[in-house]
Amino acid sequence: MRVMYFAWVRHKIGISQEEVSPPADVTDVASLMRWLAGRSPGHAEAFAQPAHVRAAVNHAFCQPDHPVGPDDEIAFFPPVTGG
Amino acid sequence: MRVMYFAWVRHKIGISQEEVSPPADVTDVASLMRWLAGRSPGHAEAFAQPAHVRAAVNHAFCQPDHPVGPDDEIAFFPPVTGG
Amino acid sequence: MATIRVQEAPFDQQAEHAALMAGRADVGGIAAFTGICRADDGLAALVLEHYPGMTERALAEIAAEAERRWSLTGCTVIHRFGRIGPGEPIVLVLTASAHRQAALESCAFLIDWLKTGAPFWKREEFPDGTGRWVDAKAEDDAAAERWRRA
Amino acid sequence: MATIRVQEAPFDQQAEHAALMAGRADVGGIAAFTGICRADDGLAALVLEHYPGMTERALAEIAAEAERRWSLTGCTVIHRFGRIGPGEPIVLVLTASAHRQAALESCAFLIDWLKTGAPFWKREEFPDGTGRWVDAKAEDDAAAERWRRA
Repeated sequence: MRVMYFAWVRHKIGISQEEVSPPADVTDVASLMRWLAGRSPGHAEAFAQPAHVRAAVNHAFCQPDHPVGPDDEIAFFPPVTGG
Repeated sequence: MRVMYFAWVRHKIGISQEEVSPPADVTDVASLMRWLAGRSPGHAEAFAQPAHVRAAVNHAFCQPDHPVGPDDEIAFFPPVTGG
Repeated sequence: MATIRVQEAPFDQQAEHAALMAGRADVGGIAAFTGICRADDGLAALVLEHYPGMTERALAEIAAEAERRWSLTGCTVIHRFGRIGPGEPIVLVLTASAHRQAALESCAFLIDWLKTGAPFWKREEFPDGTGRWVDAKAEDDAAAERWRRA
Repeated sequence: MATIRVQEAPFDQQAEHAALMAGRADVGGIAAFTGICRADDGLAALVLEHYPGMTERALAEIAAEAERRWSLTGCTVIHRFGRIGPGEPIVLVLTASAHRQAALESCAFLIDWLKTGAPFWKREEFPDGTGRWVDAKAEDDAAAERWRRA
């Protein structure tokens, strides 16, 4: 699956996107965040406070219990500040 | 005193303004309207339904009981439709 | 201090917008409303009459009230009179503020008040030479009234 | 059908305004909101990041919702990204309708939703080279929320 990072989430992790293949027990956004947090100190810092991170699956905002699969594009970012 | 007419009030009366010297018992907007109504058939038509006519004294909207005097400029017109 | 203009000529919205920005670093948003002459029922033109002297005073009072109620960095009201063809602009309200809510609300306030508090009268003219005075709308009174309660 | 653009370049508000009028006789009012980069705290620039692909989708959904809720003759949303200096415009919302209330309300709705529903992130840059990500505001959530109740 493709994972994308924006704003300070991207800054902390140091890359804007990556292809990952998490284990089978990663089934939703919340478990994907926990698994990603173990990939590097930057990932750990970005996901240290999961409540501060928002997610989108395939270009739609979604909640932590939203399912994720190998063909999905999942993005993580802070609350939006456009307009 | 100077009296001014706008929109269909002006159309019915046929003039846009006139100088008038009403008798002493014309002391407010309502009594001025009644007195003006007697000046011509056009005036009578314009003031036939006083509730449909609005007034301003010296450039400020006012109610029928607003006093009027010889140095005032009084305007009569329909409800406004700008904007 | 608001900019108030009552004029027969068209206005330049872009220039008015730029004037509200000129020399300022504190403008975060500009709300605008442009009222336009619709071609209802095959209308040939609107003819707008106003009460010179009173009009400028009424517009200045309305704009001053907006500046009292909201924190604005600037405010422009331009209302045309005379003959206005379909598709032509009639009125322009611009409000500038550090914050969008003040700009949006004061713009709506001003156009609602203009409809009921400025001495303008519209006459519709049709291609066959006939005409009719536009009646005031109860909904315009209601729109102005909601700001009175605010 | 709304016009949606996500672009780095500045926009031409006058041209967008004219596009909403082109070939139409039923436009009675156009409401506009321009969001502008303030020079807060000696800001050097804002840098706006967005999520290409999702941004266009989110803006189109927001505009379609406005067109469902109000009777509009047209609607334009342009949001810039990249580096934007103080005094430069960031976002433009234009809504056209036969009636002013629909134009004014839908314009306010769109800008309130954009603040909370479009994937943009602002970073402030200062003359000394430092920067900070702008935090989301609780008041923006509240502003968007009031339309949810409507």
